[in-house]
Amino acid sequence: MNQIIKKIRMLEKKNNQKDMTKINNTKAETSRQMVVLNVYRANTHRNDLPRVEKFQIPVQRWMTVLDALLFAKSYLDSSIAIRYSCRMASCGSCGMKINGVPKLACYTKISELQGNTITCEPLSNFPHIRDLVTDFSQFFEHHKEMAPFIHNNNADIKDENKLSEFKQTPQDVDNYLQFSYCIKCGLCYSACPTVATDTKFPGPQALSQAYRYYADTRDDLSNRRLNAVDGKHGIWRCHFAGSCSKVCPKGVDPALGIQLLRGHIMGYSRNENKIAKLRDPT
Amino acid sequence: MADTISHDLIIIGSGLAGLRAAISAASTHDSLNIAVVAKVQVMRSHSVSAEGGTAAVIFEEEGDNKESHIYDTIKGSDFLADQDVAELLVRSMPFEIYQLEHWGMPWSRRENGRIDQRKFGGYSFPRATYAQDKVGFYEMQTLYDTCLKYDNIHFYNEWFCTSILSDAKDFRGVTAIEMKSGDFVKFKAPAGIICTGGAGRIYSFSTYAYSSTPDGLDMAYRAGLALKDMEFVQFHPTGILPSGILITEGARGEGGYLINNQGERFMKKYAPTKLELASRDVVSRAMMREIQEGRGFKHESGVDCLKIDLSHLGEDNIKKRLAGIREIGIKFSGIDVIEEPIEIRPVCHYMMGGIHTNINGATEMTGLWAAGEAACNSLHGANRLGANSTSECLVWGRITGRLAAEYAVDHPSVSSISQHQVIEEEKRIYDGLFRSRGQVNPYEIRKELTDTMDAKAHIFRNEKDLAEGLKKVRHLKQQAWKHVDDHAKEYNTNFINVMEIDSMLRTAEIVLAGAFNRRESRGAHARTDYPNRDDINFLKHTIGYLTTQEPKMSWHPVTFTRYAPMERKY
Amino acid sequence: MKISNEWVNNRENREGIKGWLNPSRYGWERISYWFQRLTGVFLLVYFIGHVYETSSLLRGENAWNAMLEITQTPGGHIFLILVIGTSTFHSTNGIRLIFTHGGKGLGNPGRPDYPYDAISLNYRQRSGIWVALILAAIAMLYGSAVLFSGK
Amino acid sequence: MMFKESQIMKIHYTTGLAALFVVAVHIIVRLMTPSFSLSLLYENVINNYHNIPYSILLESILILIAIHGFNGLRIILLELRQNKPWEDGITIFTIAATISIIAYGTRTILVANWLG
Ligand SMILES: Cc1cc2nc3c(=O)[nH]c(=O)nc-3n(C[C@H](O)[C@H](O)[C@H](O)COP(=O)(O)OP(=O)(O)OC[C@H]3O[C@@H](n4cnc5c(N)ncnc54)[C@H](O)[C@@H]3O)c2cc1C
Ligand code: HEM
Ligand code: SF4
Ligand code: F3S
Ligand code: FES
Repeated sequence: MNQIIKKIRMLEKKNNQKDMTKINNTKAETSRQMVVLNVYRANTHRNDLPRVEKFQIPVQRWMTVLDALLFAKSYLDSSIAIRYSCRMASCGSCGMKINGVPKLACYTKISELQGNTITCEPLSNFPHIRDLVTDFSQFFEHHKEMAPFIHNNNADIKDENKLSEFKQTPQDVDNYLQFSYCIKCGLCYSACPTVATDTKFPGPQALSQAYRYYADTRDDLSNRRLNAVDGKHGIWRCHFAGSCSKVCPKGVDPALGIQLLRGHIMGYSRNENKIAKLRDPT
Repeated sequence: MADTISHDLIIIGSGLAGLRAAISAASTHDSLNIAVVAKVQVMRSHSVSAEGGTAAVIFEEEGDNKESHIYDTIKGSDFLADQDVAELLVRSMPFEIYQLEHWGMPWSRRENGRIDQRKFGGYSFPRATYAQDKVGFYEMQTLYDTCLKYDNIHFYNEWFCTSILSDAKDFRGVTAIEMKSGDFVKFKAPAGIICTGGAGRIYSFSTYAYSSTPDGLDMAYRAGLALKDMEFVQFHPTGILPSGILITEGARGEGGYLINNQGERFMKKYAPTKLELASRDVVSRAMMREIQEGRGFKHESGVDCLKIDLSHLGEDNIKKRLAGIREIGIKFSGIDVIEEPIEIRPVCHYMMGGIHTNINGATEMTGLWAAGEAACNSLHGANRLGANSTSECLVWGRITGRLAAEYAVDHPSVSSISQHQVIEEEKRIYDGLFRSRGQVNPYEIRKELTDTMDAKAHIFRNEKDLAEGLKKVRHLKQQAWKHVDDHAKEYNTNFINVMEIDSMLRTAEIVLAGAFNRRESRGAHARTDYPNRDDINFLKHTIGYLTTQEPKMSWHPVTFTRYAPMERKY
Repeated sequence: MKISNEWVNNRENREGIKGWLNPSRYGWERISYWFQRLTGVFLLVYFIGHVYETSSLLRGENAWNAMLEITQTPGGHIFLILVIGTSTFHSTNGIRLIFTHGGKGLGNPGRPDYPYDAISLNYRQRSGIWVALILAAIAMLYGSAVLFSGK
Repeated sequence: MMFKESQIMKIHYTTGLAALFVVAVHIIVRLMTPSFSLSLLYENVINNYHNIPYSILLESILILIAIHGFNGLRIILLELRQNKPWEDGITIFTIAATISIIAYGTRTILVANWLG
């Protein structure tokens, strides 16, 4: 036990020495007492002219932009429209443009941002509803177009007495796992330059999901998945601008998925017979 | 007058339970027209936050067996679980694991390609099936994506249900507000399933999503249905400060230590054999003791806490199996768990209670079922074991989905719904809340309410605190807080928040009332003034109905099959 | 279902051409995208002009020389140098894109660790872009040496 | 549809690569002439056109770049606006423009070849 005490004492000392601004080892943190929160306000249904409202927010070290917005909503102006739920970057609700770049509000600490003003605007490339809230119907529709489910005649278990799984080694899983991190937050869709003008382009989220299911050894739709995205406004409208992967908060790297899928369409990458086998139930 | 939308089956809530029910119903009858209505976009339900695992017996050839899972569940519940229900869960679970696997779930695998399992608190065998530490997220994704296969499932993203419509004791539909447009509409359906999840936001320090408010429970409660065992609120040992975000039990399952400011693994005093992997109520109580006896740390926000140490697990292991935890630590606490212990504190995590149902998830209203955390089919009794809740959602999602679908096929068209109820409901929400002229800021009321719950109905309870809590909550209810500043129709989250706060007040009251009446300590309910379990007087479920005055409380028997109550030791 | 879908669709809120023209927020790959497009269009315009220019051959020596006049000015030289630079960049970067568009040189998917830096935006891509830019610069220097001294 | 988009893009990439190759040859040939300004003299240019392999080289540059360039333009225009008239218009425009520029350039090559 003594070892642990020593370790803790040591760490505490280290912590005390650590400059407050260095606690987060990925990005420099800045600490301040107050920030100004600029919030984009408009009710599109009412044809409101967009305006920016300023709120003074007292900050604490751990505060996120979502915390700041909810503070404003609770105590300064309760009519701010905002979408949020999990506050831990797993539901994908709170995407918005923070200082011009698409980010998750609950995943952006105020201390990571420079300057004393923070500007929150709704995601672009999504139809606007009100204030920070945008309409995701088309985005979800694109996802659905990719047939994002396992297609396999054995997908539904018919004989409940003979239960068994498809065999997949950890390596098989790693081939698609990264792409199933996607929380459908839409940040990539908002950042992509093609989506900015092409209304029929499925966007990085949907295309990387097509790869996710393509690369899954349990799925047997292989070539049909490739053909489905090979249209005029399909996968070729991605020019590897990489902005999707840049803004993705979950490390999905949609750009990678898209390029890999394209490799299969072009025949750069062989599509060997990859269907997983059902384990013999014992 | 409100528009009407007709369906054959309406599922309220789109967490694990709701989506599983939708698939189950859709595959029972492909002609059924199914609606999934949720106040969030459907794939954003709170279930995405579940981290650690889903319990099932799948390695019988390696020594696990169903009997043991059943017993662990009942023992975990402090013998308040209905034993036939626990048995149904355990027998149905292996199927769910494999079914999810066939639908694309990225379960973590062993080298030989088989599904892997990890240790979890309160179990005698490692049987938490996991997918890294994002189990709930992957399950939600798998179910949502699979739902897209069915053309007869219609999603209603961001529709807030406000009340249940019924005819005598028959379900007729619900009223709802489409948030995008602000329109008030009624859904008409012969069958319904409530899957609105837990209510943990009635506490301030809570692992729950902001959307986990008790409006679903309250809807049922207002429709005259009973809420059962509401006093049993689970406190999870490890929530980080100050946000309450969860460090999964999987972190202890993988071998993490809980330590106090003496650097001591204090759990050896409280649960000598299972240590950190005793059931959650035991661990949380031990932690509160440590803190009360002055062996806690002080977090910079001023709150007392303890620490969990994972650093000895090694970088590789953490990155592979607890990547999400590491991310949460770095992002929200500024601590990399690979390097140093992280501050944690017991945190409100699960409601064992809910809408009173039978073993099949049927409520007291014909045509209405409830599943998932919103339901109380008495699986968890006085304390739930970790990883059993996602299991419950899957199993009862499937069961209720099938039963409701069959019912809907037999009762195709609904006779017209009572306009009277719709008008009453419009009055309640629009005249009573939206246009009401309160002066007190509703968000202040919410803060006071949740702080009261944290202070008065926490892990250790006593008569005085509970009485004060009840008084306070009733006082808050009386205050002139009912008003909505935001007068727009479209996406009015202020209005939604006010309706949520309204339901929170009523639900908090019944939690406190139940806790007040239960003069014993059982599972998660620990009374300092009645420190022992009292099987003679309280081996029964609490039941509460809404009245115009105080809730009407009564009792309901526990079902026993094979296991006699005995003292719990870990 | 059809309760209120019409009105939201009337404001798409797409970023539009602005999204193409402002590459500064998203790192080097976005700049490369923007530059590839810009140089492509520029080269196409030059190409059309060039085909027209050569056609003057058919109208006799005077017409040809008149055309040459235009390019023999400092402005014309700068234009030619730009053509050299853009075509060098466009081709070099184009070769990189032909590989990456097929998923080559990007690395393999795996389990990214927090903080998630996308592997597809790796150092190879960034150096590819730099190589294209530097080659373009060298070509332009060489071109100007030839053009401005050749007289 | 006549082509799958992947086939068109394969053509786009091959024409790009091939154009790079022939342009390189073209430039090298040019560099072999003693001086840059000399190479632009009317007679020299016309003489070049009398060299059949060199004319073929020029013709292939013309075809490759026309296809590649206008397909590139097609891509950009496709992304700009999405409705049937516009998209059909682009297809027609691309084909027409490619054919006309090839025809126009070929005329120069042929006639210059024939010119004394
Ligand atoms: C952080 C965390 C981690 C957890 N980890 C685990 C774990 O590892 N293993 C485990 O077994 N369990 C775990 N649990 C518990 C488990 O996640 C939940 O009990 C379970 O997900 C509940 O699912 P549900 O389907 O019942 O409800 P939820 O997922 O909460 O869904 C509720 C749904 O109801 C909707 N809704 C609510 N009110 C309304 C209304 N008025 N109108 C319309 N829609 C409404 C919501 O929008 C939502 O869609 C965890 C819980 C938390 C908080
Ligand atoms: C010299 C004459 C050339 C012209 C006029 C030209 C023209 C164009 C145009 C207009 C585009 C469209 C831009 C876009 O899609 O964003 C383009 C794209 C492209 N070009 Fe060229 N190009 C030329 C040479 C080349 C060469 C020599 C190569 C490669 C070796 C090449 C490779 C590419 C590639 C890879 C693209 C990208 C297509 C995409 O992003 O989908 N080009 N070109
Ligand atoms: S790919 Fe990344 S950015 Fe795009 S929706 Fe998914 S999680 Fe969000
Ligand atoms: S930003 Fe868009 S262009 Fe491709 S690489 Fe990503 S989808
Ligand atoms: S609130 Fe869920 S991702 Fe931010």
